[in-house]
Order: sequence, then structure tokens, then C-alpha cells
Amino acid sequence: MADYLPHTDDEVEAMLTFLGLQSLDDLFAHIPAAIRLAAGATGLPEGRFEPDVADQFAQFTRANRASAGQLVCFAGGGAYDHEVPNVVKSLASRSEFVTAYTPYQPEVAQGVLQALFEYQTLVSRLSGLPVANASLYDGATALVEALNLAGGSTGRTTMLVSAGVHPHWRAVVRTFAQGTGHEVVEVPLVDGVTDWSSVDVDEAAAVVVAYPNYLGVLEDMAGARAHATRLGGLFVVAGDPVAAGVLRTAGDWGADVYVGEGQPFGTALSFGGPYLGLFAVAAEHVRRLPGRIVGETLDTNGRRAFVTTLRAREQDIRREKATSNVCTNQTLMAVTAAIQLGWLGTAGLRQVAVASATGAHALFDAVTAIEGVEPLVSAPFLREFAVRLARPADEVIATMAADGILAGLSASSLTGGPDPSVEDDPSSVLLVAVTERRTQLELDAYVESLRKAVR
Amino acid sequence: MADYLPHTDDEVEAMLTFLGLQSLDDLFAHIPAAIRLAAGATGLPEGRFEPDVADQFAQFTRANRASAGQLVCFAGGGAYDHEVPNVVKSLASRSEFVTAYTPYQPEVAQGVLQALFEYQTLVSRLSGLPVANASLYDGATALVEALNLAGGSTGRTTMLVSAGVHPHWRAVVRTFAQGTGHEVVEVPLVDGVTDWSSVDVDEAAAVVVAYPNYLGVLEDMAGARAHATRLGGLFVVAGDPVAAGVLRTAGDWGADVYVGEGQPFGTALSFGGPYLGLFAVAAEHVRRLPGRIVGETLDTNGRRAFVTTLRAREQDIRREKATSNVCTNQTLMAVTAAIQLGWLGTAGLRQVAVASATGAHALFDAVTAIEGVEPLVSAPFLREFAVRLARPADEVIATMAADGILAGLSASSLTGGPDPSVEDDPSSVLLVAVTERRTQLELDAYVESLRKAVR
Amino acid sequence: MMTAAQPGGRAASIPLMGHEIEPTMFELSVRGRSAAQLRTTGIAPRAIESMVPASHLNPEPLVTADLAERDLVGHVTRLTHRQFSVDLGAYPLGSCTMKYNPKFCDAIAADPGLASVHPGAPVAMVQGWLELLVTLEERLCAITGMAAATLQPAAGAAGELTGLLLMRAFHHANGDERRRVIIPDSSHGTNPASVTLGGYQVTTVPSNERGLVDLDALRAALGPDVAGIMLTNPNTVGLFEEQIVEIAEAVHDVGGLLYYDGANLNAILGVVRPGDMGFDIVHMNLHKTFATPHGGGGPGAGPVAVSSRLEQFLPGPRATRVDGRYEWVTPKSSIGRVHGWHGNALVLARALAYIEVHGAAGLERVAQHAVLNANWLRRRLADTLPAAYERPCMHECVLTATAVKSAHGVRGLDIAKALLDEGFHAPTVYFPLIVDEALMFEPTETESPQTLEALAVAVESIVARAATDPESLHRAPSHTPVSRVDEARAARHLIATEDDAER
Amino acid sequence: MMTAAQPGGRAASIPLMGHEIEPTMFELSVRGRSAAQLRTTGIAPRAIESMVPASHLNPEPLVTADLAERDLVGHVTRLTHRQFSVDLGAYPLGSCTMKYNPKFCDAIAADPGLASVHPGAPVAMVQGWLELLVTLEERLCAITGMAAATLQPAAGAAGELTGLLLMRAFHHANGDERRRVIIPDSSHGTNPASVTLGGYQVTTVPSNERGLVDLDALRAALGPDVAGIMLTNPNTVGLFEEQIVEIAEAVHDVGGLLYYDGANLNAILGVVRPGDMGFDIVHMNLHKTFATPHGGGGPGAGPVAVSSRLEQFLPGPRATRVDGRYEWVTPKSSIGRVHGWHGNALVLARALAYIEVHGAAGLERVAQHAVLNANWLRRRLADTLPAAYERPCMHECVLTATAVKSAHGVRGLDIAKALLDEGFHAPTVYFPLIVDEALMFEPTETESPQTLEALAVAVESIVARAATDPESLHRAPSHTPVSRVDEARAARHLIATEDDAER
Ligand SMILES: Cc1ncc(COP(=O)(O)O)c(C=O)c1O
Ligand SMILES: Cc1ncc(COP(=O)(O)O)c(C=O)c1O
Repeated sequence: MADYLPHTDDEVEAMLTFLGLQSLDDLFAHIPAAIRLAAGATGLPEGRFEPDVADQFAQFTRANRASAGQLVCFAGGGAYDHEVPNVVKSLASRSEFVTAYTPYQPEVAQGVLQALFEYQTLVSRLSGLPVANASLYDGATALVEALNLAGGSTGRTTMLVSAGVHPHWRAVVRTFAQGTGHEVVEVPLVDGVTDWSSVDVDEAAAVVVAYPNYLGVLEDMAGARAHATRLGGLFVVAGDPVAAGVLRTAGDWGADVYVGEGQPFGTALSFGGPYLGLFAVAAEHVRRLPGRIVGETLDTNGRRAFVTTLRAREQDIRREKATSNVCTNQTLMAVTAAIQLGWLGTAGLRQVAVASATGAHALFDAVTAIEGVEPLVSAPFLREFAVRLARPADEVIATMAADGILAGLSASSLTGGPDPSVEDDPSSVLLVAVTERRTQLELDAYVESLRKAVR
Repeated sequence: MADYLPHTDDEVEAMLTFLGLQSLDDLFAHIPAAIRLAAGATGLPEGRFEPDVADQFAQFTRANRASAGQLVCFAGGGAYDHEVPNVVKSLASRSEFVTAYTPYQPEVAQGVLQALFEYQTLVSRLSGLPVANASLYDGATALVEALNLAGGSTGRTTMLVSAGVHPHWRAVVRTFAQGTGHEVVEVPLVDGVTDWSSVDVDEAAAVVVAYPNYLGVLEDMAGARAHATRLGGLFVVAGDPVAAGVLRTAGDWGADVYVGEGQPFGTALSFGGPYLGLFAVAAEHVRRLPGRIVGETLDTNGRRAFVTTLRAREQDIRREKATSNVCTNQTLMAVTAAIQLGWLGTAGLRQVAVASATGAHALFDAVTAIEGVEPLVSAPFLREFAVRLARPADEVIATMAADGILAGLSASSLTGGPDPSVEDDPSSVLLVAVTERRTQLELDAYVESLRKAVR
Repeated sequence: MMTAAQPGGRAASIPLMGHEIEPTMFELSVRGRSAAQLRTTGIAPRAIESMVPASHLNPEPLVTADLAERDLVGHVTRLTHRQFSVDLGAYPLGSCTMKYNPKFCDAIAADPGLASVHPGAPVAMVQGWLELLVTLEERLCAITGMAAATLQPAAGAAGELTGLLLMRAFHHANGDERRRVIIPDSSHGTNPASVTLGGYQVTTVPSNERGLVDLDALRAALGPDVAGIMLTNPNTVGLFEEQIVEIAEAVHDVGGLLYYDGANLNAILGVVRPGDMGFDIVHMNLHKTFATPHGGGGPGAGPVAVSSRLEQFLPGPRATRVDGRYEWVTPKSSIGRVHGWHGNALVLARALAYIEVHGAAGLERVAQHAVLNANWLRRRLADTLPAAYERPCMHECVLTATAVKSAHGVRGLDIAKALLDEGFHAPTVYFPLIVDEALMFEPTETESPQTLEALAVAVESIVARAATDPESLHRAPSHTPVSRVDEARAARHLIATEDDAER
Repeated sequence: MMTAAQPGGRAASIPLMGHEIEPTMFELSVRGRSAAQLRTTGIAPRAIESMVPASHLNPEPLVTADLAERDLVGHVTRLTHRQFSVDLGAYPLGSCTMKYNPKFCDAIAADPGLASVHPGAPVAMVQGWLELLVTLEERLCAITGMAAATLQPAAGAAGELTGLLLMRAFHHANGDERRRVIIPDSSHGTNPASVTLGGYQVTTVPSNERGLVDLDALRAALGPDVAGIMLTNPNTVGLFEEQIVEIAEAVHDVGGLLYYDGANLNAILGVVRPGDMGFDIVHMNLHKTFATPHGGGGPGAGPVAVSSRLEQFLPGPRATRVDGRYEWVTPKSSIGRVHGWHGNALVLARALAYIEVHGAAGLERVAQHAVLNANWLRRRLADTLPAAYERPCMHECVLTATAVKSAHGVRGLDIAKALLDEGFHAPTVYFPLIVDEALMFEPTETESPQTLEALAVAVESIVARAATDPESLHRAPSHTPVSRVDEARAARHLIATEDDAER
């Protein structure tokens, strides 16, 4: 009989009397009897008390053997095991943030609004573009919104997407293209770098490149930008925001639109969600921005205040002509990211990028010295790299798990089969990510374990 | 170089300049050079970053094998494994409570003050006495304060303390009596019940009984009260506040002073602290109350407000004539207890007591059916009981730990040797506590494990 | 001597202490400060230049904000004191179901056994997570009366679009390309926006004077080019579409599908199921009905459940029980992925915890008490602010301030703002669009009778004030952290970042 | 229809929304409501009457407060919005060291690997806990320059009394019963109170015009019946007792011991150690120096460290390393237990985490910056509120409002209350007692220069207002959750429980 209802039986009685009703059932008298649910018809189990349900969930967690205490994480592929300090967790979990709705009443929502304003500023700086929105669902769906923006802006439908974009993101793009009618053209990689010349189109709405791409490679950004210019399409950069701690920003490379996955900033691996879609644009695209944007203004007393603005783009006002259908976004993750970036600071952000890269390069050097482990490509990388193994990557991952190591992701687990991003069979390709949390001891254990596993 | 200091080097420089100083060292120029510490002289290790220190603590926790996930807890003895729901934890850990000081400025401390007022009300009701203070360190030191109050009130020094009072509490009483000069007389138990007649004194400042006593036994309270009356001493009841969910209160039994250990209300086992000393008195002792007390009053606008009151009893005002030296108490635990009691409600408090007792009686029936396990005493009990084993209790506990069970506490681990509470050798006496969190499956496992262990 | 940074250490900006603004983290920033503490890895340092070609490197450090931990904590804590939330008070925001979010569910989601798991970990290592997802899918199907579900969509709108793509895939598989999707004029804005993104055109049907879909108008709008209809039931005016069986028949008759916008599912839990009403596709807002906290605007989760004829089109991969183990399986004719991974997994975990605690009877009580509260409030305020439709409502009631406006020039917005001063969150204003001066109250089931009474008294006192002192209502609120905010100014001169602000 | 319970659902009582009071949980209570959810144990129910003799049973249920979880959460959350805290702003409360409490340390203490351990578990199962305690003891001894420590005392005052009992045991073991303990007139109230409880008489020695112990007066007070002296250094006026070596010699010469009240240890970390000054017994307030949060008044922890000649008297049992394992060992001539278990263990864990992060150099920086901040503030305010003693201070400075009082009738208390309106916590007022109109500021090391400047400006503006509008200061504060509180009324007519209130 567990629930969270305050009403006592007496109170229910009194309220029913006030309404002139006999029973709670009478509240639903106007619902056609034919469709009313018979008692017990759902087959749902009966309710239990919180400690009982906690026991049930403990069974789930026991059946997981991939949590942080069990496996040291070298998997990346868009989800990274970065440091999330308790100070960020405890601030972001304050109930005023957690249990608020979308800030429709700015007078009592300055907390969330200002945090989002700070978030927008940070995303703007990370992307090198002047305007960021207040978040989207995740990196993949943010990319969809970017293509929709490009389609709306150019009036075209051809989307050139580098195969270096995360395979899941490309899959999501293909799904939503079924509705928008976009023609998605995937541009293959050669030695890890997008070969734009391989595709024969005259014009495009968007040219999308990932930076670094999902194999970890630092793409030829000037080339990609030039290609976008040539085709008259918007240049969309799907950028790793952590990399922005050392790399040139999307804006530096001339991007029109930036999208990214914000999970690395304060959000746990979370089995893939809730994550955080980052989105920023060049000034001329502001009125096509999907989702919410917070602006600064004044209150009637002339004090600074924040409010969601340019609302005429949004679905609740513009309905079928809205720039996007998004309503609920990922505000709490955006607030978390702002707090995490405040914690990191200028130096910390750079340190995360450099330390991750340092670990990745040290590990790369060590594993590629193992027989049966070859670099997949020769291009430069930052904190994530791909190697080709003498054995199927999934087998190697399973073997190394027994040593307490999540060795990475097999490329084929992401691509689901042959893919323009990998010239040969992706099933022997292992993607390895290193974050600033990995220690030399862990790298050593990794190398040892991999050496045995590829044998 | 980890620290939490905001100052940049430039700012330190500027501040020193403002002070006309050259270096931070100059701030300490007036400290005699002879005693100044040479660099590195402490031998303290260098600082490390939080994640590094977290790794060090992870080693500590790995070396503990008695945490909740590892051992099912049947140990009590003043520290109980009751349910602490997340809602209580998350409310009690709100930083406004956690990072405030003692409410010296009531205008900005109404949150803590009102929570303490609610706590006092709850302790007053649990104790059946009209006035409670705002907490003391723990049950043991609360008892010391009770004796000090009794000494002050009666002008006498003889303290009659039942041997059913927790052995640690009695030890603490003995320690502090070295300063106060109290003569502490421990009154032995016979078949688990205090034998007041065994002690030959004419008068006493206090007569102290535990209810239930540390063997779990429900004492003869009317007899104890009568004895106190006979000796002209205050009747001090050291009561289990959970038991108050079903038992008559200390006040019902005519107590002058109530003390108790408040840990069962929302505080984790915590390896023994921080816990919560409960303290309440009959009206005539208000001005001798140790520690803080919150009272209701009005602000200048006539609105209800709370404030610490009757301050003239306290050390900061009364100095060597204060009723107690206590300053910092256990406010956060008191606030937690108020929240936990608010969560439990009238019915929940009773349910905890009844369910715990039910489990204890079921287990008692089952274990005393085992050969080599005998009831220690025949007196009635609530949620904790004592059995005599055919083997040393500490050995049995060690054996059962291998089955994932913390079987209880050996009486001798508390008494440290022969004790007036146990007629024979306490080392084969096992104290077992059952809370409402224990399931039938856990009881079954306990019985099975004990059966093997006593063999 | 000091940098120009603003002081971060005083609480003057919190309402506790007055009405000063809180500086932004950039205004608090002092270069050289830092809170970050990262692990000592023992890995030999390398210069970034030795790892990355110079052409890729940013020649300048990317400056964010530099704060000591103490100032960061102060800043964010003060911001939270400028924010209303369910945990602070009643939040009767219609259509949003701002019920109490059990802390228990937060604890479930915070468990590292769930939260620290990488989404790409091998399936053998994440059997617990897959079992959780399968269990949730089963529960959601039982609740909605559907056959199968995808848990990927990250919110309601994402669910809508997913549902429309399923509709499209279904018709396409039948070689049947259709053009239009019907929505009532009372529908939520995400519905038409999703229709467009789903590649369909919107046909709007009017509501009748009873606030329900006009069945004749609907029949007139139907035709062989109609792919389907999107409805929420109870609809956005809080009324149950009593002719839903007829509506379903009519749509099915032309070969269309029925899409159920589950934003209002709270009202009918255990009472009536979308599947039994004839719906083919259902999205749920777990952040509404199943009490996963809104987080100030997200994250949510918008699973989509379908009848068996649509199951083969569901997004994939789906966690699936196969021979006593759990696998990721992609349905045969799947529309593909709609999320980068598996959806908002920790939100899903919270919702399952909520469902398991309640069980069948508990969920039914949720609906009953939600509807009881809304009807009580509607009746209680009948003489103050009349309901837009004088009939029993479901979990929310739309009241109208038309009379107050004509009599005293006080608008619904003024009443809403004045409620903020009384310590309540405002109702939803000006939605649905078909009601003049709409004030949409959704008390939810977790508010007590005492709270409802206090809310009613507050509304009464405001409406009474409209007659005596309308000016004060135009100026409301005044006890809030900021007074009424100039929205037009924000749009006129966009300042969306600290850098725009050029302070 | 409704019970008389007060509505719990609105935030009107929080300052965010106005200035209404928050009802008590009893006022919110409605019999029949409940939040509790306890485990389903599967144990066959028994009637309580079958287990417990009727004579023991309470015939009436013990009524506490009955709230739904939602209302409990609202209530407590609103209470927190009526509470100042370090996390909200600067808290320059002298003698209290209200520095920032790192959240990291809270996380350490919340780890179930520490927090869920029963204190009576067999020693083999708690080796990690014992190692932690031993490590902390070592660190504290290194910091104070002492030989051994007990971690049992639960707060500073408990440490003091423990120290006095150690003093007594020491003299007693020497067959040397003494009567008096000397304390300076500037000492904290716990010192004399502890002396009494330790069975000694207080002899107060005056401070000289420099704010320090008057050495001649001290010498005069000394004698063979003096058990020892209790000092804090820096003392409570924030000044370092420069003649500490001479003081120690004088006390030791008569066979007395020196007790160090460690409340002010923050000022000298890594700079000078009590042991090196000649102290025999030292307590530390971990909740001050080592940043374990104060919790609104506790819990704290007050370990006591001693020189080697006192080690044998320490309370027991003590966690001790024995042949590479850890054991509980009770010192040979132990005074006994001073805590029901092992002290405030989770507070101890927090303090160790803090110490480990800082290390030797970090702790020294703590002291340096604490002293820097205090001196800067003292100097910055020199023309506004003069220091009681015109000399460099340590970590805190005692200013005096005597001039403002004589000129404008504005007292130190008024200034303190007015500071609350400015968003700062007040300094300590009227302590130490030897300074007229004392305002004791302890900014601590975690406040930034910007915060200090803002604090100084606020004090300046208040003092300026004393000349122009003294009345407003007598009335201050006015922007706080309640205005100035009538303390006398509370004492005159004690209402210490809801039942007293008889609402
Ligand atoms: C009726 C209705 N439909 C759809 C939505 C969209 O849901 P979400 O915000 O989760 O995208 C909402 C949310 O406000 C709604 O009220
Ligand atoms: C100088 C001094 N000594 C002793 C104490 C007592 O410490 P505690 O409050 O921890 O008992 C205090 C606390 O305020 C203090 O400031």
C-alpha cells in the first residue's frame, strides 16, 4: 500500500462530500464503461515498500559487472570516465535545481536561469561561437537539430556527414531524416581522415565533421571547412568539448554550427543517459536556434534578471512552424556542466585535456609495441585511439574484463557491421580512451592484460 | 599543493603590501624564534589531491569487513541498524544545516532553531518529561550530565547506578566521577533485573536504571522508582527511545531525568559516532539543564521566532558556575532525529518498535531451541536479548562473520571482564539485537549459522 | 590592489538577506584561482605539442571562469536560494504534473552500480541494466495497454517524433504514403512541431463548446491521406474525450493511426488505458506521471509504446529477454536509433522504482487523488474564477480570468504573478490557446487538502484585490528575488552570454 | 471539513516568497498521515501484548507528528531557506573558525564502508577503521608536537574536561593532590566550567594592557597547589602570547601542567606547535581547525594530545598498531572512557581527509592566509572600528565599538545585527569579556580578498549610518527571515516545546 499521498481517508471522504460524490470511482463516471479497466486487469504487481524495492534494485546492480568498482574504464566512444568531484555532485543535486520545472516564471526561477546563462556562456566559449542554447537531449540529437537548421537555412536537403562522426549519431541522423526527407550522404574515411573528394555532390545544406572523430583522429579541419564553402553548405562541427581545452575551437575553424556531447562535464557514465547535447551557432543563425535560450534583461526595479527569450522560435508559440519540437531538454545536466566547468576553471579544463592525451599517448605507445596490436591509422589523435587486433575485439574485451579492465569498445559494436569509417573489417578494431583519471599502474595492468588477451 | 584557498599570488602580494610586510613569514615575526617550527619539522606527509586521498580511504574501507554490504547486523548494545531512508539523509545533509554554527544570531538561524524546537518537543514526548535540551554528545555523556544535575540538585554525591546500564556508560560515569568526586555505586543484576536491595546506602543523589537494560531486559521500574524515593535521590531513567514506541515513558514511571541514545533515529551506525545524547527533565529541574535549550518568542514585528534561551545556565555566561561545560553539542544529529521522527510518524515509531520486537522474539525462540544456546535470564525483553553459549561468544561471532553475519556483541567485549550485570562469566554471553530491517530469511540464516558455530 | 572581480562571499544576493543580485561566475572569476583537484596519475608528463600538431592547438588558453571551491559553492548555493521548486512549495503548473519526486528514486539513480556503468560495456557485464529496462518496458506496456515499447526517446517531444516516424514506417510498409496528421486546436505545441518534423502536414480540428474534439469536424477532416491523429486524453483542458471510442473508429476507418500524447497519463493510471481506448502509439512523460524530477527543464524520458502491429518498427536496439538472458535486439523493420545510446537510462531507473513502489493499486490511487484534488479546487474556486468548461475535470482544471479582466483590467498573468508573492508557483497561463485568459491549475495528487485550501484562499484574496487595488497586481510580484521581468527587452537586445553583456 | 492542521504546501514562509513563518511539524501534522516505509520482513506478526507484559505497555500511542513525505520535505526545505550558513556566505564569527568545509570530506564520511560499520564489530573486521584512527592520531601529534592522543572527546569542551582529568591523574599518580587551575580572564567560558567539573578551583589571572597574560600576576598566582594553567595561544583576543616560554617555565617550576585550548590552532598550523611552546596537554577542535562542518552547533570532535609523560593516563581503548595489525589497547593508568564508543568517528574521518589533502605545506598556508586575512581586515577597518589592541593579530581581530557607542548610542550588537542585513554573518559580540563592546572578526583563510573588502565596506557603511540614522541600527536587521528577536521574552516565559506552546 505504499504511495506518497497525504490524504487521510477522512479527508478523501470530506472532499468527495464537497463534490457531492459517493466514491472516488464517481470521479470517473463520465468515462465510457466499455473501456474502463477492470480491477487487476493490468497484471501489474502489487506495490511494495521502498526498502523492498531497494532490494530488487540491488539484484539489478549485482547482475551488472561493469560498474566503476568492478572494471577500470578505458571505454570512450562518446561516454567518458572523467572526474566528477563530490562538490559538483552535491551542488548539482540541490533540490531547488532538481525539482523545478522549466523556468516559465522568471521571478522565481533566477537560480536555474542564471545557471543556464552561465552554461550558455561556457558553451559559447568552448565552441568559439557567439550563441549557445540551453541544452538539447544529447550529442546525437543535437546533430539532428543542426541538420534541420542547415536545411531550413539553405533550403537544401543534402547532408554530407563524415563517416568519422560517431556511428550512433549517424544512425540517429538517418532515423530522423525519414521525417525531414534529408538525403544523408556519408563520406568515408581514408586512414582515419574524411575523404571529402570521394563524394560527388554539387551542393549541400551541411558538411559535418567530427573533431576529433570517433576513431580519435584530428581531422583536416581547414579542408573540411573549404569543402563546406565550396558546396555552399553550413559547416557543422561535432566537437568533443574536452578537446577544446587544448584544440582550436569549432569557431576558430569557421564553423557555422557546433554540436557536442556534454557528458564529460560532470555527468556520470549513467549507462548512456541522461547526457547533454551542446549546441552553438554563428550569429546569423540565432533565430533558427532550436530549443531554449536564456537572455539577460532587467526587472521593473532595474535590477539584472534572466529570462528565456526569443521564444517565438519555439513550439509552444510557433507550433508547426517552430525551429524544433524540443520542449523538455537536459537543463539539470547543463547546470551540472556549468558547475563542473566552474570547478575545473581555465587551468583545470586544459589539464584534463592534456592529462587525458598524455595517458592516451603513453598507452598507445605501449600497446602498439605488443605483437598483434597495430595502429589502425597514422593520423594524430588526442585522448582516444583505434588499434587493429590480431583477434576479434569483442573477444579481447571479454578476456580483459576478467582482469578487471574495460578495454575499450569494438568498432563493430558501434557500427554494427562494415562501415565507411573503417577500410577493413571493424570487428578487430578496438577503440581505446584514456581520461585524466587513469594511472600509470592501470596502464601497466592494461598492457599486461592485452598482451595475454591478443595472444 | 592542494588547498582551498582563494588567494592568488598577486593578491597575497598586494595584501602584504597593504600591511607593509615583505612576506607571509613576517606575519609571525612576533613569535619567539626559539619555538618557531623549522620547515618540514613536523614530518607530516605532503598534501595530495582529493582523488589521491580518496584512494587512500578506499584502502581503509577495503580493510573493513564489517560494513552493511558485508555483514548482516544483529549487533546492538546501544548502536542499532535501523532504517534511514534517503529522504531523511538528503534533508539532513542540506548545507544550510551542515555548515551553520551554533545559532547565536537567531535572525538568520530560524531553520536550525525551529528544527531544534521540534526536536525538543519530540524528546519531551518520548521521555514523557516536559523539557528537553537541544542535545548532548551521546547517551553515555548525557548520563554523566544527569548525575551532575542530581548532584547539584540534591547536594549529595552518591550515585546508585544499575549494572543494567550499558557497561560503557558506566565506564564513562566512573571516569568523570574522578573530577566531580561522585561516589558511583553499581547495583548488580539478578536474573537480569537490578537488585536494589543488595546495596546498603541510606541516601543517594540519583538512582539510575536502564529501560530496557543493556541485556534487553525490561526492568522493574516501579521498584526502581520506589527505591529512588526511599533514598531521596532523583530517579534517572536511561531509556531506549525506540522502545518508547510501545513502552510506558520514563515520565510515566516517574522519572526526574531522562537520558538516552538518539542514534536509532536517522543516524547510521557510524562506528560509534557522531551519535546523539537525549536529555529531558521534570519541570523543577529546568534551570539546572545542561547545554542549550531553544525557546519560542516573538520578533519585533510580533511574528513567532525561536531563540536559545535560559542562557544564564551556560558556560559562556556562568563560567565556572555553569550547569555544564558543554558548548558544541550534536545539533545536526538532533535535527536528523527530528526529521526521522517526522518521517516515522506516530504509527511508524510504533511499527519500528513492534517489528523489532517481533523479530527479536522470533529469533530468540529459534536460537534457544539450539543445543548449546540458553537464555541468559528469564525476564521479559523487547528487541534485544542475551543468550549463554556453549562456546566463547567472541569465537562464535568470528565464525558467523564468515557466513556474512554480525551475530551480536559478546557481553565481555562491553564489560571487559566480570561484571555485576552477569552472574557468571560474561565471555560466553552473546547479546543479540534485531531491528525492523531484519527479514525472516536473515533470521533463518542466523539460526543455521549459529547452530554450526556453537557446535 | 584587488582585481575587479566581484566579492563572492556574502549572501546579500540571497533573498534571505535582501534583494541583491548574484554575480555571474565570470564576475566572480579571478585568473589564477582554481578549485580543480585531479588525480596524481604517475604517468610521465608530455608536452601537448609533442602529441598534437601545432596547427590544431589553440594558441591561447580557453578562458572559462576561475573560482576557488569556496566561492563556487557560495555562488551556486545562493543561486538555489533564488529558485522555486516542488520541494519548497506547491507547483500547480498545469500540464506539467509537478508532483513530489520521491527521494528514494534519486537514491536508486545515484547508486554507482547503475550510474557508473559505461553504455557500451559488453552485454554480459550489464545484465542487470538490461533486466531493469525490460522490466520497465513490461510495466509501461501493462500501464498503457500496449504490446511493446522503446525507452530511447529523451522526452515527450522526442517520443512524439518517434511515434510519427513509426506511423510513417507503418504506412510505408503498407505501400501507403499519407500526407496529413490531425491534431485538435487545444493540443500542445510540441504536437504540431513534431508533425512537421515527421514529414507530415498539420490539419487542425476545432474543439466544441464542451472543450472536446468536435466529432463532426473530425470526420470531415478525415480522408485516405490522413496518416493519423494525435490526441491527449484527458485533453489539455483537463477533460476526458468521452467519444474516444468513436474517434478511434473514425480514424481507423480511414486507415489512420491514433497517437496518444501521454503528458496527461497521470489522470487515468489504472482507470482506463490508451490501448483500450484504441490508440496505436503512446508516449509517456516519465518526468510527469512517474515523478522523475524535472531538473529545471530536463532531463525527462519519453518512452513510446505501440500495439503489436507496430512493434517491428520500433527503434533499436532494445533490451530483450532471450532464453533467460538479456540481449540487445533491433526490431526487424526498425526505424533506427533515436538516441545516442539507450535513452535517459537513470531517469528510466527512477521511474521503474516509482512504479514498483506504487504497484497496481498505488498507481490507481495516484490518478484518483489527482482527479479528486483538481475537481475540489475547481469547485472551491467556482465563484472566484470560473472553469472554462463547467464539467467535472480530470487531473487539472482550466479556469478563466475573462470576467476579472473585463471588470478590473486584471489579466490572468497578473493573477499568476501575484500568486508567486503568496508563496505558490503560478498555474500555466494562456495555455491552451483556445481558452481566453486561461489559468490552468494542476494541483497533483501529492498536495494535501490543507495546501489546496490555502491555494484557494490565496487566489480568492488576489481576485478580491483586483477590485480594490488592481495596480498592485499589475506590479506583482514584489516579494520574489526579482520583480516582474522585462521579457520584451531581453528579446529586443539579445544578451545570451557574458561576452554579449560586455560588462 | 479539513482538520485544523496548517497547510504545508506553500513556500510563503520562505524568504524567497515573503516573510511568513513556517509552521512547526506538529502544526502540519494530521493523524493518519505517514511517510514511513519499512521493509517487508516476512516474519510472522506477533501482538506486542504477547511479547511484553501489559504493565510495561503504554496504553496510549505515543503521538509524535504525522506528515506525508511531501509535506515533510517541504517543511524541512523551507526551514533551510531560513538559515544562514557558510555555504551561503561569509561567516566571520570570531573564535569559531567558520571556514569552508570541503564537500570531499563529507563524501568520505558518507561512504558506507565507514558509515555503516557497527562500533562493536570484532577488531579483525574493522582494521581499516583502526588504521584510520591511528593515522589521524599520528597526524595530530605531528601537528601539535605531542606524543600521543585520544580521539574520544566529542567536542572542545569534552576535550578540556578530559585534559583536566589527565592533569588530575598525573598529579594523583605522583601522590600530589592539587587544588587550583589558573585561567586568564580572557578565556572561553568552557575553560572555567571544565575546571569545576575537573574538580579544581578556578584562579583567574588578569590580562595586561597589551591583551596578554600578565606574567607578574601569573607568577603571583602560582603556587604548589596549582595543578596547571589553561591557555589558548593565540588567545581569545587574537594575540599571540609572546611570553609563552616564560609562562611555561613558571608553571612547570611549581610542578603545574600547561593545558592548550586548541580552539585557535588554525592560526599556528605549521608555524609553531603547542608542544614546542611547552604545553603538556592539547585539545583540538576538529570542527574548527580541520574544517569538519559545525552542523548548526555540532557534532564536533575534540581529541586531546599529550606529552609522553601523560600518555599512560589517556582514555581507552585506543586504536593501536601492534605487530603490523591494529588492536584496541587501554593505556596502563587510563582515566577510562570519555565517550560511549570511540568518539565522533565520522567527524574524525573528515578531519583526516582534510589533513591528508593539505599536507604539511598546505596546513602552513592555511595558517598564513588566516592570519593575513585577519590582519588585512583589522588594518582596513582601523579608521572605522579600532582594534582593541593595536598590534598585529593572528587569525582573528577584536575590534571595539566603544567610540561609536559613546558618540551615537549605537552598540556593537546593533552593528552586528546590521551586518546580517548586508548578507554577512555577524562577528562574535561581547566576547572576550575583557574588551568593551567587542566585535571579534575571524574571516578565516577561505574568504577571498574581494569578500573581505565587501565586508569592510559593509562595516564602514553601517558605522557611517550610526551618525546619520542610529535608529535604523537599533531596529536592524529587517531583511532577515525574522526581525530582531525578543530574547528576554523567551526566558521570561519558557516555551521549549510545542506542548508548552498550547496552540
Ligand atoms: C500535453 C503535452 N504534450 C507534450 C509535451 C512535451 O513533453 P516534453 O516536454 O517532455 O518534451 C508536454 C510538456 O509540457 C505537454 O504538456
Ligand atoms: C576558545 C574556545 N575554547 C573552547 C571552545 C569549546 O569548544 P567546543 O564548542 O567544541 O566544545 C570554544 C568554542 O567556541 C572556543 O572558542
